[in-house]
Amino acid sequence: MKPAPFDYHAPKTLDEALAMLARVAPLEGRVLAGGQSLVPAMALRLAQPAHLVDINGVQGLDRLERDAGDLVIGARVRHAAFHRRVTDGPLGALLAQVARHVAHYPIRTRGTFCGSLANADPASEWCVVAATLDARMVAKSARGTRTLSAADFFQGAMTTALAADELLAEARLPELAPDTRFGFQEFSRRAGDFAIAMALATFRLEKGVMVQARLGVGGVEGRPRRIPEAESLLEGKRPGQETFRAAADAAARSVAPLDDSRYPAAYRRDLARAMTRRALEEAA
Amino acid sequence: MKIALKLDVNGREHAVEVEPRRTLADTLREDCGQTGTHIGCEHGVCGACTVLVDGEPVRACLMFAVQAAGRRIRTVEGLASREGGKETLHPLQSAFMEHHGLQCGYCTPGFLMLAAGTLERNPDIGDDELLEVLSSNLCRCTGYKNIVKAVRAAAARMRSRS
Amino acid sequence: MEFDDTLDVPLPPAEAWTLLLDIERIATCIPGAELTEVVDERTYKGKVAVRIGPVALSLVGQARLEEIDAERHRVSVKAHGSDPKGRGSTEAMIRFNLEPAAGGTRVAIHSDVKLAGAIAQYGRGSGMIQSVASQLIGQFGDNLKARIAAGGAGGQGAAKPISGLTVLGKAAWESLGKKR
Amino acid sequence: MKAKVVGQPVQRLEDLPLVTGRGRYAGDINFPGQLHMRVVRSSHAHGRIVSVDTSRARAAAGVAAVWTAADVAELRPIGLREGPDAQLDPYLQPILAGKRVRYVGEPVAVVFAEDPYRAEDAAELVEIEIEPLPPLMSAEDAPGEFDSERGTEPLVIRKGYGDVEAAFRHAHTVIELDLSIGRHSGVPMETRGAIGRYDAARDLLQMYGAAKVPHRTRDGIARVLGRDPAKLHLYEGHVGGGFGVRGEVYPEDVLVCLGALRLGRPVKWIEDRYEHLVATNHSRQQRHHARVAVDEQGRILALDDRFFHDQGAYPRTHGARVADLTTGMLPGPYQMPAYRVAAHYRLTNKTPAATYRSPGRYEGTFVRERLMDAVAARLGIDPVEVRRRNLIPKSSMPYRRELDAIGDEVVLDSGDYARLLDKALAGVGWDKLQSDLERRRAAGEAVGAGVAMFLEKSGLGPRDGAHATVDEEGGVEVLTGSASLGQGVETVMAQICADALGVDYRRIRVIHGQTDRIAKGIGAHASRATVMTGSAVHVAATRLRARAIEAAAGLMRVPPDALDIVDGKVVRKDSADAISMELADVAKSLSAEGRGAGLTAEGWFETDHMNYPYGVHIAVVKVDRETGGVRVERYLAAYDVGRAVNPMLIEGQLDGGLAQGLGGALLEEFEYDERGQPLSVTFADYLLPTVREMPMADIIISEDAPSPLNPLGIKGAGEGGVTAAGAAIAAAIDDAIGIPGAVTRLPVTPVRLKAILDRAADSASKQPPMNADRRR
Repeated sequence: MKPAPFDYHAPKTLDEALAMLARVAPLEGRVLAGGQSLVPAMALRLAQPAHLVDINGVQGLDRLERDAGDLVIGARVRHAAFHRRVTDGPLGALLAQVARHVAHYPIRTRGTFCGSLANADPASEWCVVAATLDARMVAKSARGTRTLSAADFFQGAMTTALAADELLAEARLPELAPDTRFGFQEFSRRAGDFAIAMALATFRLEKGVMVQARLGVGGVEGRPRRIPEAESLLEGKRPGQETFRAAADAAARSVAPLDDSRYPAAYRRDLARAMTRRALEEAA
Repeated sequence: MKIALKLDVNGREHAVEVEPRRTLADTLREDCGQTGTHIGCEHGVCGACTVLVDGEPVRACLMFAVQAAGRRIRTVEGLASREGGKETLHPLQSAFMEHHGLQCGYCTPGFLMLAAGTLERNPDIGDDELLEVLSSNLCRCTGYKNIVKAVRAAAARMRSRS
Repeated sequence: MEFDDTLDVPLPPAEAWTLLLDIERIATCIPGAELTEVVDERTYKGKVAVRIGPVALSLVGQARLEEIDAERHRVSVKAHGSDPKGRGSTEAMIRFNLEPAAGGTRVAIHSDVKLAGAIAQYGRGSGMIQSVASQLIGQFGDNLKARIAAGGAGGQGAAKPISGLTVLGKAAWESLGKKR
Repeated sequence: MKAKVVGQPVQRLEDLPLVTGRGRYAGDINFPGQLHMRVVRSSHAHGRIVSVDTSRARAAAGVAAVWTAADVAELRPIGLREGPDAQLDPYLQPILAGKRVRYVGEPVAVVFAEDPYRAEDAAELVEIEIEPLPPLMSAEDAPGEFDSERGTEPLVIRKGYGDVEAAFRHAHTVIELDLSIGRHSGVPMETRGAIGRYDAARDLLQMYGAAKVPHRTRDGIARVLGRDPAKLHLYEGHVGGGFGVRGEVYPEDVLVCLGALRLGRPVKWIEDRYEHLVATNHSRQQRHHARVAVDEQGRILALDDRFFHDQGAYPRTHGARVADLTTGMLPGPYQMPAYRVAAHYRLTNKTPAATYRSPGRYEGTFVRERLMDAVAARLGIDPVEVRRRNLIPKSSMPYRRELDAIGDEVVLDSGDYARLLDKALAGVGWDKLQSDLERRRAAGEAVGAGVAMFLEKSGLGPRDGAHATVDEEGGVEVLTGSASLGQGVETVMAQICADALGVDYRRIRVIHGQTDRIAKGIGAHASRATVMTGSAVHVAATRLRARAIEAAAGLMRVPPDALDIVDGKVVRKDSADAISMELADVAKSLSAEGRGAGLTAEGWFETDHMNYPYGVHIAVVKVDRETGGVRVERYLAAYDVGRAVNPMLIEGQLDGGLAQGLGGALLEEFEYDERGQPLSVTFADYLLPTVREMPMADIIISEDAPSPLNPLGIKGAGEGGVTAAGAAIAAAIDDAIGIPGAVTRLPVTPVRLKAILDRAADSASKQPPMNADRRR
């Protein structure tokens, strides 16, 4: 289980990195960030990139700060950075809670937030967060910079809108209103395993009713997404078992789950229902 | 094409020449002669190869040696302290022996480094968080009970010292 | 694994049928596909590039038209290919069934894909492979439409691996949805 | 007399090098100029080999050689450990497949290169063309074709006694179950490894990385190579766990040896984890159709079982041992007036299977205990009471069954089964537990408890020997033919020797796993080491003590019976502080006088029967009805080992065994698709329990029934933590969801449990079909 040979490039600046990426992208070149998903795929020789552009030494990509109402997360920011609350208020708390579900501690010390988004594994917790909170992804290449909405960015199982020569330089998460409530629930076989289903719910209460309700589901379909059919059932309603059940049923109805011998579609659908309801209960 | 680099392993510098694809785990074992770091799966799940890089536990099978140049690497061989010819075991090492926290010993270096990286940073770690951290590595012999006992005991000892 | 997809072709069945059997032209519409040799009027050699996340596969092999039923506009294609890097091989039996539909022809595609080797053994893979396969077919349909719209001008996406670059996610997910 | 260490939880002698990174496992062993071997494996489950093209691989950088079946044509296949077997020998696996492949992972070619990376690069260049054949994926399906002459059912094992037919005819109730045990295995944290080396000067072939049964493995490899076993030495270093699968002879062991012989350079092979999961022995998978006849009191009248043993593609070194043990041990701790079993040993296109910790008993205990629970449910008797009514009473010991297991007549040597059951129930506070669970169920929680009882076996004979020697520095060497897989053999042997001889156990060096040091050895398997080798060490150390005292008596001019040995000194019993003599000096004087071999003694132990430890498992689980997830809240394992040499190590054995038992009950399974492609080839897909899935189990080590068959009364303790885990978890889940007999298949995955719950919900919501019939 030894990786196939590749050429290694360790640029120091973003411009060097993008220039290098532009050069090697057509030659099966890839970005190496935390490497916690890529390197296993290489060890199994499923992935055999001819070039790796290691961005771990690139200055400026370790940004983790608030900027114009967003939390900006640079390409080098590791999962472990979120163990402590990175912002006061609900967003920091939400990220800290979700971080505990991301694989295991020694993986979190290497793996990066943006790397998870770019890998777009259906089971990725950060992808659900990005999709649910409508994160914006900033993709840079020698050709320029473009900003993508989560809805456009995530296209399918391990498939994103990123071009081969593009680097996901940073992700921008909108700050949450101080009174935002949230709940995150995930089901996996063992501690730290790939999630089979996840749900993230956020809402605020105004005069006792839910507003700005968001519900995102991950692991169930090929890509994480918000479920408008469920959100609409929450908006303007008082939090309560009945409402939550209705929203959970709507979520279960409207997903088109992945289907494989191990976890049939029907099972993933049931999990989507359970995780949704529990996330809502947790938030309330 | 091999790359020449210097690795700081347990405070000692090792000059090695490796292909970019060579993992840190293989380099520590084969090029630096530090075979205490074990290889159990090579795809980042079992944790037998866990070492500390700049104080943080990482999977040495998921890092390329070229990425470790200039970082401080600590392996199980560097866990005990040595003064003159005398070796003083790390509290974790003694605790694993006292509480029968190992049988075949293959996963032990990984667990020791995982726990060392965690406890040295935070000896006051809560029990639930401790179990979460220990769930990072696999052991096939002990059923974990004695590993947990040993790490708790070592944590207590490290707290009383600090 | 077996799965069904459909795609709509804005041509009457008779024309769609002729187009579908014009392999050398059709090939240019198959995402990531490259026709390398015409063995005989029924047998073709080529390769298909597929990407699932960091896994970029290139399957080299041949496809053969097994049954051609011009009466009922049915054709079945038997294909096999293997990855030169030893990551696996595939055998596929794909049946196309053309039927008149509003706005032209509906092509029902039944795929029976058998994989062997590393690509088949990645436990979490089969679900993802199916979804990517459906993305392929979705994109094939789009290329086909584009080509028809362009009046038979060169199809897009030829010899270009399916990936984040080339998949039109939405279409793919619609076709996924149609499976159930 | 000095305080005894046998029975004390003393610290292990093994640990220091292991916690300081100084262990020497197979992967840590290197020789100058060594080559690295990589095996090229079939990616098809069943097919004809059309061609194997090695030209590109041979031309690759750093490649020394590439072999296919044609290059190893002279090798015999690996034979059965117990010798030739007319029924199974025609089915043995070739070292490299030449005509057919029969499982994904079967070795087809082998590459020797300068380093492991290059070896793997070159292995990718070997082009194997295979014409696929339909794979046979279930042992229950009609047997297919192994080759042109043979089918896929090499043998059927039939055993039994008593009038089964009559029992069923006159039974008050007959219960029939269809039960399946999943395919899982030992999966030690260290993968297999072997280093072959040829010393031309002495015409000596050496293999490092031996484990479990080094002497048997030496003989096995020698047979394949057609070489005199005396010219083949095996060396056991540290071993990263075995659990039954490691240490058997595999094709790779033969290939490193042949490579070293032919290429004139040391050859190193380290299995990677993918290889381990497709190439190292699988185990367990069986499907049982079992019936039991009982009277109105729930007493068993007869057990009738027909099962299909999924052996995988070929017999391995154990032959049919697992199926045979299942048949021999199925009746367990219960009285069973009549018994009939038929084991269909069948080949499928999966990785070959063999023994894994508690072979045949994990499977059989699941079947038997599921039957007991079914009897309880059907007759409305408490599950604990049903077991109590059927247990073999202490007064019947020794208890002879008209049955054999692996050729050994089953005579249960000793036991007080009912007493251990009481201890276990008291240990969990059974009555309070029941009322707590009742309350929680009333509050809507799906919680429940299950009890399972089992019989183990250990101390398989016929004999083992050991040497004990005091050197002139007073150090003691105990030389054994045993093996260490990490379980603490050195400590246990040292404890036994220390008490018998009268020295500090820490002064004792225990040698094991070196075939050039001792001519014979049984290694460490089937919980034999402590019983057989331990008893031999006891005999040797007792003789050594006598020799030392006799020699010292002459030198000290006192009668031998006035002397004792304490802390390595020969002292006078009456006044320990008076004149004494160091064992070292006794040794010196003996060799000075040139008397015999110095201060040394040999001991042999023989037994004609196995002995039978027994146990009780109690599980408490919580089921998540929405996800099918199961959490094990509490677990108790009670085990009677006759006499505990080191309780700390035994508890460790039980804790560790339990983790493996729970893994097989809830998580671990080798899955395949319909084409025979394995789907559990990484640690992300083959799920070992982590600390988070494990309860902090309560362990009761009981010493009620010492074995009369050996001087120390010891019974083996290696397997009792595994045996009843599947059965206890199944019972607890039934109880938690309130559906008796719900669990019929292991492992109980969330998907399967959810399906059970959904089916129950459906049938509850539908009208009973009876009414529907009447309306027609």
